[in-house]
Amino acid sequence: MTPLNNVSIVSEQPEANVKTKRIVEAILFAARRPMTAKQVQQVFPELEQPELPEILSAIDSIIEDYRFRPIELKAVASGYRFQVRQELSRWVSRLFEEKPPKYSRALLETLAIIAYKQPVTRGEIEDIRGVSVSSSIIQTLLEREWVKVVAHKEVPGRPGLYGTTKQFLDYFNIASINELPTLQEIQHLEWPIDKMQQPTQVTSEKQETN
Amino acid sequence: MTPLNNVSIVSEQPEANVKTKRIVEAILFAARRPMTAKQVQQVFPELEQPELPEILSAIDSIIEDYRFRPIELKAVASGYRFQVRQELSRWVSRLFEEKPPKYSRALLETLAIIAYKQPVTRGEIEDIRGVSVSSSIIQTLLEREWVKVVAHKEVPGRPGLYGTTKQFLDYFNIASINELPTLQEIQHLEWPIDKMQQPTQVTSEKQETN
Amino acid sequence: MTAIASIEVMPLPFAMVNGAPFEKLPDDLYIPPDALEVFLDLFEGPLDLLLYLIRRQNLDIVNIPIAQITQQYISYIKLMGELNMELAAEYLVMAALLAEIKSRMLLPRQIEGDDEEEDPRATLIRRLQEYECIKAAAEEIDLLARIERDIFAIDVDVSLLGVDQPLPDVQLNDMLLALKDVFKRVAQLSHHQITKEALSVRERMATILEYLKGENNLLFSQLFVRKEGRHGVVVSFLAILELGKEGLIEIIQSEPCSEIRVRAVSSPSETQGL
Repeated sequence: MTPLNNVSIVSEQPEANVKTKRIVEAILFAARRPMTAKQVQQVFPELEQPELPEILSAIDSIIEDYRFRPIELKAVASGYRFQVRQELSRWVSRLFEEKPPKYSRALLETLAIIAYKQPVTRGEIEDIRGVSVSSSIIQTLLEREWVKVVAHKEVPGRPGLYGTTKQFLDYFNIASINELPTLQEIQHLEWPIDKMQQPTQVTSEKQETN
Repeated sequence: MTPLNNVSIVSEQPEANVKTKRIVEAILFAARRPMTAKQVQQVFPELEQPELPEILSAIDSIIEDYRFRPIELKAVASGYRFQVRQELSRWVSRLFEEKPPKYSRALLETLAIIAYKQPVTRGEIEDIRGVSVSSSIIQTLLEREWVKVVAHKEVPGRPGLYGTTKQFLDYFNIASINELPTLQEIQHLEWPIDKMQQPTQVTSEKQETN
Repeated sequence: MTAIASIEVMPLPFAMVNGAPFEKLPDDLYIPPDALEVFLDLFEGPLDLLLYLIRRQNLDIVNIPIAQITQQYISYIKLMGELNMELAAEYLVMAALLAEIKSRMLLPRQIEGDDEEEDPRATLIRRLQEYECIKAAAEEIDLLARIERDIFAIDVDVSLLGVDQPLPDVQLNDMLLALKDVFKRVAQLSHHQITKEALSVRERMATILEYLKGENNLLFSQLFVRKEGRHGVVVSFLAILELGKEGLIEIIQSEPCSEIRVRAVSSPSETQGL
């Protein structure tokens, strides 16, 4: 269907059978959660299951078909899901009475620490933020299934070590934690080195002893 | 607007603007219920609302676009709705053959609070739980027809007040909310032994692989 | 603009900073004096407050003038104290740490080899840097496109496929136990109180609100069901009183001895006016 599948000629993926593609598309539309290629494959009756490469090729072809439509088939952490394109959210959000939840800075900072420093204990989170972390923040993050206890630290009290989940990545529309900007990137963004060269800085140090 | 507006003299319907059509399609995909053309129109901000004929023309054009796809935009009694085509039901039905999913602890807590504190707003539920309640929980309870919005509280934002329904009573086989144990009685309940071993439900976690 | 407002509204004398009277909050930090929690909420803790002070003056974090920043920090938390804010212990601990660092800097340096422990300033700077980095990361996360706000799921109907989607089964007991857990949590949060009204009243409240939904108003007497007997009347009556107390309904009597009417606080017909 899409003529520009040069890629598929080179790659080993077999061109998906038209019927397979139709079924894959229907499954992805009907599922209310992201589906991996393997999960899609397993929806087919056992004797009719296409090979994984064929499923993947069908998925590629569907992604291509929807390239210019207002919805897209997107790969997030736990699989592929159809979703409305971001640029249309302004209109679509008006469908729903409820305002999307807002998250407090305290919650987002806690989440950021877990995302970047995982696995991390609550005590370590508190050290970094310099304040205690309220139980309701941890509870909210656990309940939203954005974080989970991945292990326990072998120190007295065996505190839980928190890590992020696939649901966290799904919710923030990314496929892997690597898609987050690195702390180095953030740091450089925030720490212009040339600050050091500003002459005003020098004077400030002299007041030290007053 | 659209160059071929002459056509509309013949067909009565103005050719839908490309942007309008994109928005209409996005709305119909995101809505969780059938939408009439008028309802679709009203999702647009007041000053940007296309005329009804333009919406209808967009809908026609979308129906046409999906003619060969495994889903269709169909007019049902209460409006237009995207559906998986009938002939694919054999495959899609297998999606739902898995054992029934489980509700989260958060959902059960929310339901219980609505039963005991009705009429109650979402904010009040959150105050009691000490944790925010996600929209999807409320949505699930509404869809299940266990709770409904009985009125709106006259405070800023006019939040909905939730109460339980007759279906709720029927499901739990009680004639009235009165038959629920009192809060004092609840204090003495114990989790059955087999539930103790799996304190938190690990739903959706099984699909982790791949 | 806000600065002017702040001078007018603020009744309290402010702290002294660097010997100068501290008469107004910085422009970008105006909060009404009584919104105490808001003030504390502005800062996520002592590190955040310190960072703010450093950034506001464009100071080089790697080389913070400890004495100056300590004074400002302490004047800020003094201000919080004057505003009767319950100061979190963390703020005071930081004040103590800053004071300690400051005093050490004033003391003559000890002989070299004795200097094994880390410069407390370096530790503080590292913490500040790490915190600022996390703060920025949190902002980045907040900007990511997310479900419910920027990304919307699609919903394609399958109900006509003749597919039975099994729904989760719930045991009444599971629900009650979940509620018990809520109370256990609540009990730990000390001052939260859950009133224990008769359930039937709460249910009746919901029912009455629903009756009133489509109606402009109803006769008081219409809200009672004869066959429910005395108990039913009491329940309805209590429910009406409770609804009135919570401001959810209005009880109207246009003239003495006329029939009492009840209506939802704002009937839909009124609010929908274009």
